[in-house]
Amino acid sequence: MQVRKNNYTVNMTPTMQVLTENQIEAIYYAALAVLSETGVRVYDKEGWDLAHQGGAVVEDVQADSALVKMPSWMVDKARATLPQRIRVIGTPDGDGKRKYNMDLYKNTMYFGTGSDTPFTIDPYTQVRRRATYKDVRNLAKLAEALPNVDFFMSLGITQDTAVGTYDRWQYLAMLEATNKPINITAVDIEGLKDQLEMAYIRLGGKEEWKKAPCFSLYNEPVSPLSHSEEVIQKLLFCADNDIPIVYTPCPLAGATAPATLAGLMVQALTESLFGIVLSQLRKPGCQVIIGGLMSAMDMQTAVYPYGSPEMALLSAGYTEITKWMRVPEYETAGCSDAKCFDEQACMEAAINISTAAMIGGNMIHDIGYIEQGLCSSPHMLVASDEIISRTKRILRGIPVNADTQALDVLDQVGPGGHFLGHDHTYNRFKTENWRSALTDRQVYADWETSGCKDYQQRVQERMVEILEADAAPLLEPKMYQELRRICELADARHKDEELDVQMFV
Amino acid sequence: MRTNYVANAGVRFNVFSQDQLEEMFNGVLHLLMYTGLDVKHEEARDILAKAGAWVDGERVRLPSYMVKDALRKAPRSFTLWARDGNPKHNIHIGPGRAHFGPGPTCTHFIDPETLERRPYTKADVPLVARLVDALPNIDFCESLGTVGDVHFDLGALYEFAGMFPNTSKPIVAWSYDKYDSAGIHEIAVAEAGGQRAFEQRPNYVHYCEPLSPLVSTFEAIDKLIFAATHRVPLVFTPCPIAGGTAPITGAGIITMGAAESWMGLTLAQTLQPGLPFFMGGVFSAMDMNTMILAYGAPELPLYMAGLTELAHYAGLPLWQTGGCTDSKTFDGQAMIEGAMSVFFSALTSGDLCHDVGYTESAMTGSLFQLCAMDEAIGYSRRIIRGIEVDDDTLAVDVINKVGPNNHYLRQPHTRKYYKSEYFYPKLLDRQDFENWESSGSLTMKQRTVARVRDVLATHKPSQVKPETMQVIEKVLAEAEDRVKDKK
Amino acid sequence: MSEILVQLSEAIIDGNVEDIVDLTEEALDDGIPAQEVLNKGLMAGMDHVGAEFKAGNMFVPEVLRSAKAMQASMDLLRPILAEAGVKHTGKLLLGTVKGDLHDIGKNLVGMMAEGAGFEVKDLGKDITPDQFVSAIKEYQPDVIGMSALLTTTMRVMGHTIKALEEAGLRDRVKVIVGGAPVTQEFANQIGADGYAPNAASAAELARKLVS
Amino acid sequence: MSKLLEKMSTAILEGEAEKMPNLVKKALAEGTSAKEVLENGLLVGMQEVGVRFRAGDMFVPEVLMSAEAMQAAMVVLRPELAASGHKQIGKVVLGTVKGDLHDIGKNLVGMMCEGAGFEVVDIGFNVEPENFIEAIKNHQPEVIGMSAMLTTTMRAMGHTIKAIEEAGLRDRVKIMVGGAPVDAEFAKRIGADGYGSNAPAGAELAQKFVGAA
Repeated sequence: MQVRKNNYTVNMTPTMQVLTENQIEAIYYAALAVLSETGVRVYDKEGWDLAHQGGAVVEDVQADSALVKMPSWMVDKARATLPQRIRVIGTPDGDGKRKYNMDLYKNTMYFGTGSDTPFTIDPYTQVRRRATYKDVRNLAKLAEALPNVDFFMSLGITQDTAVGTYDRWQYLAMLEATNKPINITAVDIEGLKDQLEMAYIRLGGKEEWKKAPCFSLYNEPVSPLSHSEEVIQKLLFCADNDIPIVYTPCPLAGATAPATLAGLMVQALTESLFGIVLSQLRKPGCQVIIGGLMSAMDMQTAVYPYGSPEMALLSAGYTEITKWMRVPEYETAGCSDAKCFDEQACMEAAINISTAAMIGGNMIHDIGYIEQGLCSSPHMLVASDEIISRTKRILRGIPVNADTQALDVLDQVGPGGHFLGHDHTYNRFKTENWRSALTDRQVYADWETSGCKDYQQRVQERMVEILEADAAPLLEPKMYQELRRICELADARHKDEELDVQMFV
Repeated sequence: MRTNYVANAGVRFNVFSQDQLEEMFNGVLHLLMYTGLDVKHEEARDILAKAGAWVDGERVRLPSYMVKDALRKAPRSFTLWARDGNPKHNIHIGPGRAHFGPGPTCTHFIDPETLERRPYTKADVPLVARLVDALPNIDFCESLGTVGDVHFDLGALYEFAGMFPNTSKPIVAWSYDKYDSAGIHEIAVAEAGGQRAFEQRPNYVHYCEPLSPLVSTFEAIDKLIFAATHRVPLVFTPCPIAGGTAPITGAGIITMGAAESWMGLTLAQTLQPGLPFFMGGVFSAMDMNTMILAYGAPELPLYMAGLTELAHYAGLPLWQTGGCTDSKTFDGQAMIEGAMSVFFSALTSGDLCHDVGYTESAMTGSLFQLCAMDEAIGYSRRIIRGIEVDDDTLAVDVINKVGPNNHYLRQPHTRKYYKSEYFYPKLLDRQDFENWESSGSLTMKQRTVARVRDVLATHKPSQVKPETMQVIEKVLAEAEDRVKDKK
Repeated sequence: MSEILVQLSEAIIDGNVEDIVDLTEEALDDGIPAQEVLNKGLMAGMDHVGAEFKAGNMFVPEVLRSAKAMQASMDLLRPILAEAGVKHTGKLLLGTVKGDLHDIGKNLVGMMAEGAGFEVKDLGKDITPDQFVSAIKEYQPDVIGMSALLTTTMRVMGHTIKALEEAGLRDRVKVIVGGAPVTQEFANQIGADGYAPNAASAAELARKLVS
Repeated sequence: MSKLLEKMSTAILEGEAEKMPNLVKKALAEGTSAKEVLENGLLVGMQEVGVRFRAGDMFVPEVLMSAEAMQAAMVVLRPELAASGHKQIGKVVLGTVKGDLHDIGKNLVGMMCEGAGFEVVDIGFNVEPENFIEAIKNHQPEVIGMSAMLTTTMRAMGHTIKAIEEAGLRDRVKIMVGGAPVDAEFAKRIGADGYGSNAPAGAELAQKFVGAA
């Protein structure tokens, strides 16, 4: 009796495909055409000089910018040195272990939050207001506790700190509450330097960073086809200092990108390819993650929708392109256009998390966003964690073998019997069947007895429970003081800038 | 000009590989041949025995050639027709097409006025049918409830009588027994213009449900025989519960449920070769604490997707499931569960996806859930249309024309595509915060309630022929007469 | 409390069917009265199981394991208890009504009730009103439990209660009903004594009705 | 109202820019005053556009086509209005502030303002405070609109207002601000005259400032 199958293919997970390889190639080569024939505008002289030295054509040089056209061979050359695998590992816990590992390459998948929303929903009053330091720390604490959140971004701008230096304070707030890998933002190059210094302190030195960085940097060129001075300077700094860069445009179909989804992907890819080439010119092997937030303008309200089906579809399609290129991908999901955490937020997140999980971007960000990315919601974060867990159950697929097909069990139980008492059930029910405390499955009478709580109320209770749970501080007082000092020094350097300090709260 | 080029028309999705499907298929044949089913209908056993089945008491085992023969006879593509000939309401069953509709037999209903949960009544049937008729992404009709305020034997008949004049979308008709079936058929045939006309353009589908594990009940088979002999397209849909009435594993429940369907298929094709036949139904897991069949579990979309692939591999259309929830109310859970199941259902192109609008694990029907799911279906349909890639959509020329740091709002290219490329929601709100606030800070629940009430107040479905109305009255009167002595 | 009784109740909680017979024998050999083995060992374990199940920490397959362990031990204890003249909590007669072939819920109620100390007689499924009537005459139960999973069959529970009345048996038994489409309201309507939304509360309800 | 004016407002609604110059010329030739053409023809159409857009019955590209039609009419009408001494609706200077390259929102406001009959001067993105001041001096606008998409750049709006004050120009213009992270409270804090939460709101605000709405 042969027990092992031969010449037999198994789907280990469900598979989803938006584009064929031919279609991916059509988009890729179109992007090469745009990069070499239309070019991109670069608002940084160091940037266009570097491109020029590397072989690019530089035209229409103005005081602040130049048009850069890159022949396709430059892309081929850059891709040869571009890392196909990037690791980001979180900060050490009490035992000095860095346990949250993101190993970004073709088929791995990690979920994380979005960043830098001006507003947040207060966890207790549930009213929308400007985000503060404490909010970021609270949201990081939630992320630390939620098992399906793998990395964190500052779900709010700390607007009770100085505007010119808030990035350091945000980073401090995050370090206070989570050891998970972080994708930081930086106000400017100075803010990036400060945060890198903080990371060195937190890790215990530059050598530890070299083993694996504990953060990546979010860096956003402006669509269509423009790369600002800040963005270029950050890119070059990251290349020099082994910081993984998320080089991610946010094109909007019909407004800042062609109206067609394929056209938008061509443009987005052109924008990212420029970043890839420039980074490899500066330092071969420089770690770049591409992707972005892509959606279509809502032509009725003129907003940038974060919960649209086009967003889900573009994210999925673009991920396939990056997988084909073997560049780590920065996808989008878990976000909504709803103005509060309501049924719409849940519906949009359910579908866009499903598509993201089925396609599998390496870093899937923007969990916890509502209101078109302008507001963060702790409820949305908690709910998304549960939705991710649901989709992971689906990702486990349906294994087919003698054991799972259970023909012998069926024969034993026979017509009219039941499987509840069978060993086959007893041994598997906890792994086969997904359950969650947030999802109610009581019969009506029991649900009534337990207070008729709806999902939003249960999410609220779970969120408060996590926030109020005792947790040992992640930072020793001395470490906290050291990190805080960098923030304060930054504030001191900026203290004369009017309107900058305490602008909002 | 491109050569040697393959494109996806829409998004592709697979749970099983071809090898796995072949193995699943053969597992079903094995089960039917060696374990078999109990068929609790003597006439059916005789028919099957004559056709080659091995009958041993109630147990019926089918040699594989019989099942394969039945599969070959059953059509993969056919049309379900709108009773009024409205081409927009016809359903073309075939590869790559997913259609959606409500489910039957909930005991309770969310009152559209008070929003309270209460028993389902006769007066609710036309409301469901009218909403179905109006919603753009709902394609067929079921009643979302069991009529509780008529004689207990006549619920199904009143359901059909209430739905038929209130929507011209094809109806999937549930019934208690073959007497109901006959009454329902008489109404449908009257509108079609005779049995022959009905056979050519069937305007409803008959629904039967065998019992898991592995039992073909008397009623299910009796109704199947009626449908087959009258050439009514048939849904034969078991409702196995993984870990309860089916093996706990996905491959096990699908194998068993398919065997239950194919017993019905074999009988139906023996009686009426070529009868349109949907295998089905609701495959999900038991919640091992509350013991409910979990209509919102992630196992449901997963198992249904696997089942769909098996059905299509075998060449049959599928009676899919989605848009349903275990939630007791219109909340985030209801949306997450409903949206995920319709999304996966759309991805797999399960041919008729039912139970849209179920809440409370199929105990309560909700127009609001139905209306919200209409939006989720539209949303999902946009995604599964995929991304078109050709020279015009790649837009290299347009990008070149616009160049860096400009915009596309005034481009003819934008004007050409902005309506067809994007989904425009009806319930999902995309205003900015200030506008949303000044328009009343409405949640999706409030907007959904408003939309349902608006549709119910304004939508007018096409009318049935006057003669049909007379037949409906006659059928109901005869039925009342039949049961008047039964308490 | 004796170590062995603790082990017995743990074996019940863990559903340890393999060891429970040995443990029961050991306890009896130690001279612990059968009544105490039942109450302080087995029932203590089942009480815990019931509570954990209700709290959502234990699951049906585990409860069934526990019930199976309980059964294995009871097979040993039952003759000794009968000899000692110890009375059961009560007798429970169960059946799924005519037309309905679903019986998982009912089976589970049976197992839970056994765990609660009832002697359970399960008539099976597709049971006519007449069959219920003659079974009551034969087994003299304290409680009868009826189950229906279909909206189409739940009305048969009403017919059965009517048949009990007509047979003059209604006062001799308490009637409880359950099943997915059944509600408290429906139970009142057909004149049942109680309704339970799930298996654990059905066993509890039965216990309440006989105490 | 004359048939011609009705045709004109319909043409605006339908976004038929190519028809507009002739329609306006014809109306003027028939003796309709420039003021009447503007108020009873063009603006009637644009008001309907606004109503339909807010109701979700018109889409951005359609609104922009209407705005283009309005512009095409204004090219012919503007000299006539000036000649008849009739006050034009007004002039708006728009810019995205220093450090910010995002200008799609600002562009939209511009197009909407043009649709409302304004003359729009767009001074682009990454605009220094000095350039705003220069634009006020050169173009003499009634309204200044500033946009910022980033939290880091929105403070530059405050700097710009300050610079305008210091240049002694603050009383000569109304200032409106907008952009994703901006809200009414912030607008008040930095001393702006108003805040528009989206492009149509921006255009409406500009109209309010000049007393045209």
